[in-house]
Amino acid sequence: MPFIPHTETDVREMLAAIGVDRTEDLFDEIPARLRAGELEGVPPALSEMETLRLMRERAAQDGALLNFIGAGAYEHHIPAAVWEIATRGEFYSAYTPYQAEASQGTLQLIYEYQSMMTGLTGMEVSNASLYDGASALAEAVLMAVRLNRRAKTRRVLVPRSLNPAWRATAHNIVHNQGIELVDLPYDAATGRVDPAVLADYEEEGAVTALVVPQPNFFGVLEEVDTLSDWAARHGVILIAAVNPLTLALLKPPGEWGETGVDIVVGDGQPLGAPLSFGGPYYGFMCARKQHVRQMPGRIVGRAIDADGKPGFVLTLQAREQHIRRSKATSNICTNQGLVVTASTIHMAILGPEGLARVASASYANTHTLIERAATFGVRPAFTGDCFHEVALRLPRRAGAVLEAMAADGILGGYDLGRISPELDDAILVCATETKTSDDLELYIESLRRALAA
Amino acid sequence: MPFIPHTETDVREMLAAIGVDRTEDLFDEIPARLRAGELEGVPPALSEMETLRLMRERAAQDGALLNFIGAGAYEHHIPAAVWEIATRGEFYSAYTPYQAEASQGTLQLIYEYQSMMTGLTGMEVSNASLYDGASALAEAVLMAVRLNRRAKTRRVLVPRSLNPAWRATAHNIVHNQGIELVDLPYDAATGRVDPAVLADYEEEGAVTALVVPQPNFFGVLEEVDTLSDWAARHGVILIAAVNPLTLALLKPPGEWGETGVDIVVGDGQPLGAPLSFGGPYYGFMCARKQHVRQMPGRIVGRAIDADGKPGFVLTLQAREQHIRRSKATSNICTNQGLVVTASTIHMAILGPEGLARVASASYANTHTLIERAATFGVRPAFTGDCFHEVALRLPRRAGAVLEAMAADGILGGYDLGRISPELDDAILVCATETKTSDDLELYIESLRRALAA
Amino acid sequence: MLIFEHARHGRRAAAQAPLTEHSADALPERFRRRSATGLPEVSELQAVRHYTRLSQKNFSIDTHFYPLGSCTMKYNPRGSNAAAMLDGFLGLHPHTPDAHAQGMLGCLFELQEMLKSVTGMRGVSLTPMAGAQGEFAGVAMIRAYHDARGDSARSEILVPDAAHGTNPATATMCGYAVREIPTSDDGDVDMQALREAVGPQTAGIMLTNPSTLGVFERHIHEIAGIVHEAGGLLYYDGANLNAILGKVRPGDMGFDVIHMNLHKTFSTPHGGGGPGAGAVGVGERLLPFMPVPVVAREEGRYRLLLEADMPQSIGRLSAFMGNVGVLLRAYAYMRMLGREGMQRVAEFATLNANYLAVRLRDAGFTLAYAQRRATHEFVVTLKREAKETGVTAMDYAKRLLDYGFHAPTTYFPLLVPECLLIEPTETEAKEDLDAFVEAMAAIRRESQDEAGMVKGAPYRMPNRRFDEVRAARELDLRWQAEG
Amino acid sequence: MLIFEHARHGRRAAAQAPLTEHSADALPERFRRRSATGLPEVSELQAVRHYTRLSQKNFSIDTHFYPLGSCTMKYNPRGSNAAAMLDGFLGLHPHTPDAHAQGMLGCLFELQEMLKSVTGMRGVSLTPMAGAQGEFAGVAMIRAYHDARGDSARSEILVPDAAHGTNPATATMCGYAVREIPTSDDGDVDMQALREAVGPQTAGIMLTNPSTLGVFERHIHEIAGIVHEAGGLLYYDGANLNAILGKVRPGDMGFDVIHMNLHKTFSTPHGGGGPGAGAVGVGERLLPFMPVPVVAREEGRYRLLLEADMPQSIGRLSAFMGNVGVLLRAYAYMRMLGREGMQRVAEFATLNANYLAVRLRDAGFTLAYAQRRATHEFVVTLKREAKETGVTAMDYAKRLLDYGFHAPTTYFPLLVPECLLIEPTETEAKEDLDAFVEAMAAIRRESQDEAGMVKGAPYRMPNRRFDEVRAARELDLRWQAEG
Repeated sequence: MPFIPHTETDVREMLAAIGVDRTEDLFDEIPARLRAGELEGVPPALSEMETLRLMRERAAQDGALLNFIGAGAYEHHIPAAVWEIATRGEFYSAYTPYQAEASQGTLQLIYEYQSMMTGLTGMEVSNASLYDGASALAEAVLMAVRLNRRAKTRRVLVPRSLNPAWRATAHNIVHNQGIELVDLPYDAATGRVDPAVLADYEEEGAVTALVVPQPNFFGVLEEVDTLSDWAARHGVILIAAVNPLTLALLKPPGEWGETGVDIVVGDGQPLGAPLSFGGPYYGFMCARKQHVRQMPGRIVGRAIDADGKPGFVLTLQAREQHIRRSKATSNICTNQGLVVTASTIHMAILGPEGLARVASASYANTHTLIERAATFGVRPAFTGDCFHEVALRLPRRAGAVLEAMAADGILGGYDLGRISPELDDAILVCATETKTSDDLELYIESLRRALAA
Repeated sequence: MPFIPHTETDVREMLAAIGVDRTEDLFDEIPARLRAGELEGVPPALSEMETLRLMRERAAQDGALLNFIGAGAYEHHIPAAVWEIATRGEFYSAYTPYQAEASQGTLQLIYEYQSMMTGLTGMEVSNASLYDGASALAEAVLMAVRLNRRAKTRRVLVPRSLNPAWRATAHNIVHNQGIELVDLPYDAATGRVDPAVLADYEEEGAVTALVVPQPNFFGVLEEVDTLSDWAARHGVILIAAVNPLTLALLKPPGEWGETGVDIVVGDGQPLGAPLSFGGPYYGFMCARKQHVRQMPGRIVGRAIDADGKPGFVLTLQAREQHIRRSKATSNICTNQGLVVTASTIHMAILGPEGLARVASASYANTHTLIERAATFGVRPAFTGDCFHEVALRLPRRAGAVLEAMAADGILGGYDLGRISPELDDAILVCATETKTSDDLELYIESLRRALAA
Repeated sequence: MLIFEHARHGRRAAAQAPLTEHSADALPERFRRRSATGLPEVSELQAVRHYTRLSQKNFSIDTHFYPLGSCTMKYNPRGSNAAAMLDGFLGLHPHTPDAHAQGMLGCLFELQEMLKSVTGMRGVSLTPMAGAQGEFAGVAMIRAYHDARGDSARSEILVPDAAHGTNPATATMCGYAVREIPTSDDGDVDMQALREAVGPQTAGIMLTNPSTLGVFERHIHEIAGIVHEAGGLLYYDGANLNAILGKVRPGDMGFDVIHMNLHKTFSTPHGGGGPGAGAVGVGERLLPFMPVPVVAREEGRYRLLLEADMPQSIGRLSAFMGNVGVLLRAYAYMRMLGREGMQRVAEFATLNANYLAVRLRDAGFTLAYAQRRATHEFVVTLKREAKETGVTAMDYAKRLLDYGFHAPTTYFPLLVPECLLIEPTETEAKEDLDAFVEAMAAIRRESQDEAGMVKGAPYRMPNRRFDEVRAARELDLRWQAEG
Repeated sequence: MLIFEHARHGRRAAAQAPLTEHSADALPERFRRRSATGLPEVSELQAVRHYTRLSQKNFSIDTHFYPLGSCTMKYNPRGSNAAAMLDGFLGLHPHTPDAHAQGMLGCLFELQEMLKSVTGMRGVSLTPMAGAQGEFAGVAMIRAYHDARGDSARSEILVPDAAHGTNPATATMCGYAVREIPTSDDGDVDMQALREAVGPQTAGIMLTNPSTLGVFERHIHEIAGIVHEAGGLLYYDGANLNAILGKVRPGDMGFDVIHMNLHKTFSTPHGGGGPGAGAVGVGERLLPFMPVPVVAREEGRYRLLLEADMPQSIGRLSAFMGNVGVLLRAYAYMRMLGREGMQRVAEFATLNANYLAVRLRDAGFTLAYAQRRATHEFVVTLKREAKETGVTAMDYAKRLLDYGFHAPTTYFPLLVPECLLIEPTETEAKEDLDAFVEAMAAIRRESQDEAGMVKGAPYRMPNRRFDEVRAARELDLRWQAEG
């Protein structure tokens, strides 16, 4: 009986103490006609050895392609120490830190996490994490609606240069509450939002909030200062959606424009979460301090104990579902604690200089690819400055090119035709610090061959 | 500067405190002409990312062959919990537990290890480990010489059915002290020692000790009771050299014959150490309690502290090199602590029933191979009962057969021609519990094909 | 000491970033950061030592008995972790074409199939990233179903008053009004009240069965009939699925949609608060509405179904397909338990809970529903103790920490005064349950002689009790460099 | 509580062994075990919880500053561990033919080359499994060398009186008599005594440089000349190699053979007492005698050299090729440090030691060799303190534990009364050294006012001081079931 410690003697004594003959008797309140039969969809048990062998085979089955895709999930080196410590039993198998006295490890770590995230984003407060970047954006939209009482409508401007999966997620989560996400076009030449298009939304209370991605889905840098100032001028809540790694070099949302933004969200994946086919990652959310009571999710604060000794507790719980129930700021309960644990250790180990080097190397590698591709006529689809990801325009449909590259063992990019027919000859390519100059050369040669074929 | 925490300010302040200008000045007592130049044999530094990528490539470079070799190192499943706990920093990065109050984790664990090993071998005392089985045998020989004051010579009988690498190791370690290892032949038919050959050594004091392997190098079971009784009758120290996993089913050395043996050694590898190309494993040594003061290596005992609370300490340190120096029982200092840590957790998790199942499955799988091979005329080289390893006699030289099997992705066995020309048509094969019936079938088919070629 | 207090300007873990600086000089000035990030500058050893020591301040399943009601704090197999942490899985980019992700997709497909089997549902989507998101998906599907039928006037979700707070919060997020249904004295839903509440405005009902009171809802079949007859759907909150795993299936009870907490029932780690995984299962009617991606098998190959494949889907709830690493752990766990192990979970969880309940009752404590069978958990009320000695449920909880036990859930369910909700789980041994009873009895004795001492607990933790009111008033939510 | 006390008959971690029982019925009765093995019967969770909690009772580098002299307790990079724990390495059988082990052999060959470079030796064998076995290999090679030349009358090994106990113990194991050479007041070898001791009976000398007194032997060149002239060889004990890594090489100092403690200098883990690795390096004369296996490169392929390839070898010292997993960790560490990182090890280890020595001196403590530069470690003598207050070096050591510092090495080297041998290593930060000085100063203050309290330390550990005499007299070396 895997994971069951009971001996036959234990069972006998326990049944006797309860006063029943068989364990089965303990289920006598369940109507007999509802009782389940054999679970045919579950195979017979495997030992741990068999399970690990099976999963090793599955993990190795498809080989490992040299990856040049970003598009929302970024391959970075994670120090070996990070997950070795994060998976220590005391972090791995602890619950949400409701009993503060027995959870100071997790609580202090989250406090440190909040401090790091506010530092990185240039904001005043951070929560303890949300599920992922996409759903964090949805929560930010809901929060903006709660915050902006001046708005007459529940409309939020979302640029089409934002990751389309994030936009879809946000829509799916907020639309039942009557909130409308309004498409904002990007400039076909630059690949970023032209602030001039905002002129249509300047009427008092016309929109609740504006979402600004940085870098945007195409890797292009938005004119964040202008957009932020527009929002501030028109009483619109500004939600920044950022890749936190890039903030090592990019101006933090707290410093955008004259006033900085109201809310920052993003996906913490680039800060210590392995690609892992899409998760678990974590969403982060930072905001101005004045907005803290409208924030969803857990928040840790420093507190003083009965001996006057400092420590940490979950605070502002009155916002949450287990207290406020149907009036809570969100239904969120469990968040992404273990990934936050890893990410906090990751950020501590990398530090400001390490993070900057990773960001610079990713920037430089992607720009090297751009230069090398230009030698045979492949050029960026957009003229806007990009960071560590670029949309390349190919002389033909991208699908077949990417398949040819996969045959070389290379994931050549994300097929932008998946999001828009007019981009079906474009691929989104990312070369992080994990790529050597040999890797870049392999990429360029593979692309050249695929195009020549 | 990897792993160096010093900032420039730190260095400046520290040099000022010391009263020198440059770190280089701290080396001013070293004669200038001795100073080293550039270390040309060491390549420039890699980051952790680069190092791990390099080593992942190296680790994957040769593929993974389906392994049917034992011959002193046995492939067994190790529960995932074992090394996850053993590599926790508190075990991984602690020193030998000299400061008992700050080392109760390691000390209690070793006490538990000693308890498990004495239980498994049926002996009264165990040390805290030696390097590996082969060198543990050398230490046992030295210990036997110290113990057996009656012997006129320093001769120890070592059967040729013992692992030849162990014999060589023991010789290399003990011969400088004038100790002679005398070859004892095995019976060419049964593959085990014929007790009748001992008649030559019955003169009073003719030999100091007799080594008895169980199972022996050919996987064959020796007539341990008879051999043990012979030794007891003639005042010869009996050293058992055993595979500890097999003791789940085999009679423990403490119960061999009328009296049990004096010393038991073996390699702990089958109890939780991965193959890892030969190490780190650990040697274990158990003995009668009366011999404990002649044991080499560290020993942990239960003790009482100043509050009357029980705990654990290193004990009988007066035997050891840091106290007795040139008169120590051995020069051993560091042993194989971390592997013992893993092994103790491994034994605790498997328990008596788990260990017995692993042993039975290994026994059954090897015997299945024997039966299946017999269907096409390949039979054991020896008639003696074997446990989970068998010498198969092939109709041709083994070398080419094994190469053909390797081309099928199978390590088909250990070429016994490496140890003796008369066995150059024999292979030593082991199928542990890690092998499925499909694996066995692959093996049989590959062998059949290789022989047919 | 905070990690920031170990920092010194210029200190680095130099092996962990590119050794040479790359130039990002082409980055236009207007985009550049000018302020400090505020990240700590520490050595690798300092970080390792700091977080290793921090970890030791936590109670956890791996170190303590943790009978936290409604949370299913059972052993998280290390084998599941090892399986999910294989390089081949960790390195797989989520946009890898299906053709190059067959090993991963095979695991996920089989997980879907196994979950269908244990719940009796027709379809499973693995994508929700936590129980609460699973709840959201479930209620959103109910809404999508009604909308698709043009039955849009349904505006209410019924929720028993014993429910978790996530239930009403979720209904609100889906744009529904919440109507609470009272619980009768025996712990079951008040059937009369239910009948009165149901009507053409009823979109559905959210039920946890066994309920948060630790009892099995005996009228479930009748409830299903009433709600279905009114045109509503039944939502099953899987918080307590561990209690009945393989014994009775939500699909067979009449539920149309369920979420499972894989981090409870299938023993993926709680991780100090996630990541969880809240897979949803649906019956026939809701199949088209499942959130994407879903893994399909077609001619022996696996494929991700996306929005275009499932036009009626409520869509995606995350950028990719949810907490895949968690799903892999659940998959490994289910394979190790196997068919026969599923029922054992329910049996031994129930055995442990009933035994612990009886032992506590015999030690003089009051069970809130003594006339009922406990399921995998049960409620003790300390109302009498609080009245007699002033020692409250919270005081018991804190004092238990000193005895080396994590506290049970306190003050939930809200219906029972001064309550402890106790869930021992199936992976704890009898002698640990016995030791817990001893500790409770010891605290009771202490309460009689030294109530003040008990009310001051804990004493053996890194901290004493905190002033939480002050912490919420004088918010200190981050460290900041001085000056 | 011992693991055995958690056991109950019939309890199992059932996922961890074959699920079905295989028959070994054919095993003849006379070979079968009839008695119990005495192994504990516990659940997987119980084992995980027990050993996780046990681990928390240890001090370690990952949790505490651990300035244990002569042990080089520096940060063990987690990256080295990850590299050595790769499946492809762990699964490799030691009898895998060379052709199928090229990746592994490549790492080991390159490690040999790097070690040659940092030591200035001509050949390296990686096989010794610890420092003491490396010493054995070294002295055995010296003996084999003399024997091969027919120079068999050499019967003595010279060892300074400050040496580690392993040196004389090793000489004995190799059949040599040990002659101790005294140390002069300044910490160097007494040259006059050396000259008198050397003769035709001299097989060699074993030297640790820097010595265990924490100073560099300034006459090393002269010593080499004297011993070589007498026909003896020079053995370098690598215990303190960390102090001079890349700064001065044993080969350049005139040593003929050395061992290295990879678990010190190259930061493989100490593991609570091993596994270590004691690679040996040799000069020209001893090349033929190195222990096998040695990795050779021939035409771009790697091959293990065994006995047949090296007929004059002292042979193998283990069944396979030593502690390979440890060697891989050392390899990873050296690659991460690189050429330029080697010297930094010596520089910052020396900087830390000299700084700490000066700070302690300024705090009023007495350095045993105040007139000398400290190397990577130094000796403090508490003779005066012990005389004045009765508080001994051992008492300081125990009290330091209460302050959260592992104790330095006590009462070694034997030459210095009431000594502490303190080695901070290069991976500790200045502020931790400062904190250590504070703690030492605080203990000194306590010693003046409350000597009895200090002598009773520690108070904050899992145990107080033990009665070791009684433990050695009333031996209790294993748990046994009662009855």
